[in-house]
Amino acid sequence: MYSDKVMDHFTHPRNVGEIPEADGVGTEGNPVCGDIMKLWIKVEDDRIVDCRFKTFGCGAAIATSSMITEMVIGKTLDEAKQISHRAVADALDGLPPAKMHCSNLAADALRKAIDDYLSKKKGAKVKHG
Amino acid sequence: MYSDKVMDHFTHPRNVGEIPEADGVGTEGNPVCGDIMKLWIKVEDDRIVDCRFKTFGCGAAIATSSMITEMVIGKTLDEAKQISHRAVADALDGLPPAKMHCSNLAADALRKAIDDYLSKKKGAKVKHG
Amino acid sequence: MKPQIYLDHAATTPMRREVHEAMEPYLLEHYGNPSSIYEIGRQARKALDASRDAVAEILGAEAREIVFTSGGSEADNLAIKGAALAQRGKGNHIITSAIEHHAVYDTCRYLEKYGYNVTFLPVSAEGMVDPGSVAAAIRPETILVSIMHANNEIGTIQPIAQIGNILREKSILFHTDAVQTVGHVPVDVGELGVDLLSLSGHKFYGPKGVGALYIKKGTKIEPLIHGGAQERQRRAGTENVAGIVGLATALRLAVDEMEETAARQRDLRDRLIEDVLTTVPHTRLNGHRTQRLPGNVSFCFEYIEGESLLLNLDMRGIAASSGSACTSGSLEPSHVLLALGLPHEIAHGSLRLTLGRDTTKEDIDTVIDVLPGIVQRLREMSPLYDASTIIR
Amino acid sequence: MKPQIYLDHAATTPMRREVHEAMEPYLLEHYGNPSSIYEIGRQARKALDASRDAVAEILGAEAREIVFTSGGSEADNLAIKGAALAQRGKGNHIITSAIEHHAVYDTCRYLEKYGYNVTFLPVSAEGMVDPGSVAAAIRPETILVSIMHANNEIGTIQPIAQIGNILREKSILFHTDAVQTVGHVPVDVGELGVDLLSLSGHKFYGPKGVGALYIKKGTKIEPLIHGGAQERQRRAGTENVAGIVGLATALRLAVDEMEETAARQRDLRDRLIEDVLTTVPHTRLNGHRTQRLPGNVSFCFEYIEGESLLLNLDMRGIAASSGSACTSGSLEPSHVLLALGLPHEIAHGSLRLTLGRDTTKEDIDTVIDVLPGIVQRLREMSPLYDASTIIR
Ligand SMILES: Cc1ncc(COP(=O)(O)O)c(C=O)c1O
Ligand SMILES: Cc1ncc(COP(=O)(O)O)c(C=O)c1O
Repeated sequence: MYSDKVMDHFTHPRNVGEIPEADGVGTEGNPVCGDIMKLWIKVEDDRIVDCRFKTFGCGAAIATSSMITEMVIGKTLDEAKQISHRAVADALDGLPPAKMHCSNLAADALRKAIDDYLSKKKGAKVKHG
Repeated sequence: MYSDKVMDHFTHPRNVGEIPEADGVGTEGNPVCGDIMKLWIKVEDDRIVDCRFKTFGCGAAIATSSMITEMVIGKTLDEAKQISHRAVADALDGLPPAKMHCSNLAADALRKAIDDYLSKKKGAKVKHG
Repeated sequence: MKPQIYLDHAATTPMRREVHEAMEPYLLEHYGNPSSIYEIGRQARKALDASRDAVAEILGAEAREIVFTSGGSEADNLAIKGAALAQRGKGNHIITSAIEHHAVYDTCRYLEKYGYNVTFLPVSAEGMVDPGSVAAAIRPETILVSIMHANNEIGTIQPIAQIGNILREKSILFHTDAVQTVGHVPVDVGELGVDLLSLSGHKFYGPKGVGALYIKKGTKIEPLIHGGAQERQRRAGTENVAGIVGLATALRLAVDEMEETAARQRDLRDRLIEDVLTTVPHTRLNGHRTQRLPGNVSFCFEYIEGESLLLNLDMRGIAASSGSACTSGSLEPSHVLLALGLPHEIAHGSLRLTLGRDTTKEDIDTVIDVLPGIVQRLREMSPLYDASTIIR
Repeated sequence: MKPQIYLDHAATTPMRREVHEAMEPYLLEHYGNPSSIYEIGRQARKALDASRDAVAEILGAEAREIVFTSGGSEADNLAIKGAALAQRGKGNHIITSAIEHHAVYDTCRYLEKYGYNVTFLPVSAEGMVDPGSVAAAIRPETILVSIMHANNEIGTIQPIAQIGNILREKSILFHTDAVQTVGHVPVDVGELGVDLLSLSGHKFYGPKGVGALYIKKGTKIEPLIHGGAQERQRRAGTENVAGIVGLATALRLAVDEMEETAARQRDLRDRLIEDVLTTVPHTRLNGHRTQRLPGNVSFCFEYIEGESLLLNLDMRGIAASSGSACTSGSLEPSHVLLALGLPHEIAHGSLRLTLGRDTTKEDIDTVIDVLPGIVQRLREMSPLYDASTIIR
């Protein structure tokens, strides 16, 4: 059902956990649907230097979460924002059709984390400005 | 499906043929239903001394025809008339439920042959009387 | 005790050893439920997928257009009820023929009770449906046409592609019951121009109790069996994995050797037909002389009745049938033979001999040897015989 | 690769060798169509008759009250649609429960589209239907009650005989889906007081793709599959002879060893339940503590999701399921778990372990050994976990 890549990320998820003093946090999904993903980022010079996740969900949800953290670390915020749903699924050598929504969750959570970072930064600027 | 007795009478039917100068003839059934039975009797002193048949029909129709000729030869007309549908079937160790109507045909053809004989006799009497 | 000469391949066929071998692992080791996500379920799922691919490819279809069923009858019912119910909003008129298998015929009769109008098209004396009559029967409210590919009793092959052409531009669904043709003559859903096509495994040396329905993509159909999400929600129930594997294996084998088998059968068939027609007087061939299934021979012997003929043949080791095996429980003569215009008493005297891949020249010789005597003996017992020979 | 520990016997069971042996002759030598009158057809007919007698005797029924189908789903559909359509004149109200298998549940939903009104009775937190609620739901136009004998997900056994008593004097048909109980606990149609009862071969070590419906004599039912005259006109289609022989053989074997197997399974089941509940915090048992199938264990583990649990178990050689195998394709949590009153996120964390006749103490030990670690690991990955443990 799942590709070897999915199973690899599911079995050995990368970057599980929280970032205590994260610069941005994003949550996507809801427990009713059976998938929730929470993603923390650390940003330096507009570049994501660390990214961690916690996920409640199926194998695909865990694997896409893990995958996106790997894809995103080292990227600039602009590059990171451009990671599409499709790209996450492709990086995992595909997902079963019924599970495609899981790759949306991961990309959406990332976007929310970036937005969170940007709004905090703006808030900080405004305060200091 | 059929008892050994039915198959025996079907394979080696007794008394097949016509009686050229029969005292009575009876026909029952019709080709639309797929079963027609014709039965000839020879009567001496109110006793059936010979009985022959021709049948167009299924295995059960042929077997019941054969059976009834055996049952009837040597019987008085009164005895012969009392041969029931059930009795023919029983003498053959039973018939499949769907084939029970075939035993009716044989008994009914016999009754018609007897009636034919009786009405001819009456007619003869009337003529000569 | 095996009958020496089995000539009832249209009723059912002996399963091939290769088919049994292909099924066996799925009866025993790989017993998983294909809906399960663990390894043993995935094995079953893979076998299902591969079987679906194989059937689809052979029919010129896509895998997702194939729905596995419990046989030809279920496929026919699903096609007709499923299409009729799903099109309720569009119309209530169905066109079919007077010689369909009961699985189609009775289903249409049933729908009449629920407000559908059904036209049962007549056929020619050879059992042919005239494509023109299909065109003429179309009404604005026509939603479905169902014409069988080849008839199971008389073997006549219908001009399905021609009918398909007539229907192609119209928004009328076209179903064909191809239970007798799949695995025996080429069947390609595109060439036939059908939206729905039924087949059954045990008619081509596969297992009993498994069939399939081709449903062209985009075709709306209501399920017949509701429940689990199997078969893309079109047919619920834990899949008969071993049966499906058997069906696909049997179909592949049948198609691979189709040309050769069909040619051999046609030769034997034609010899049987000619020899019987010349040696047994008052005999008619049912069905079309050339547009017929390679293995089908169907006669009516006047003045005698079919069952007694069959019993006599069985005693000589020849297994055959009279009309459709499915209807042998009934007392009515076959609706197919009556639709050819045969009178009842002649229809009762029908004999169907259907050849298989193992049928030999010797088998046919034996039939030709034995049959005239049996017919003669029964005729001599028949009260219809004398009279008629005199009349003629 | 066989999973070392198969704990999904409610999804399907491995077929027994003895069953395969009983089937084999009917897959190969005795290939005749049971409707045929010649010897090889009669052999098949005899096997069919003997199988029907066996099934009938075990259920306390008469042979003619048994109709063979292609599985549990078809039996359920035939029972419900067949009874509903045949009673149209009498009324249009059906009573069922909120925890039926999809083959019943979806069929009832489907009938709603055709003018039937359906009451879906709620169940207790343990998944029990209250017989009083059945009595209370009866209306003058009620024609059918369908309550499953035991639930496939949570194992709760329903008070069918009590409901049967309530309905006994009324002219309301009573159907029970006994797919999970037949072959596992005693099932007698007379004691249960039912008119219709569904079963499926592959749930008791028989073949997939074959089932049966008990139809009490005198019960009017419209066929689901029209066509040939098989099964006394109640189910058309060439019979799956080998499958039917397999079903009957498997049922006989299951019933013969039922008492012993059930006792052994109950012990293992109770040990598994107790050990997991004590070693894994935030775990709930689904279903009734004692009125449950001998082999059924069903948990919800809070804060985690079922599929990832299953994948982890599969990697450790343990095959299990989350909710019904049939519904694993869907994203919605099981309607059965929701009907128990569980919130969605908890229903998502369900695990069903269903024991079989070969399940050993060692198997259960392994599960008890492995499961807590897997649950813990997934919880540590879950964003719901920390917060909630703090709240508690
Ligand atoms: C309670 C219940 N009813 C019906 C079914 C359907 O049976 P089948 O899969 O044989 O169609 C199942 C199993 O899937 C079941 O557990
Ligand atoms: C033309 C045709 N349609 C449908 C069927 C029904 O197929 P099955 O017996 O597999 O249900 C048959 C055979 O019995 C057939 O010959």
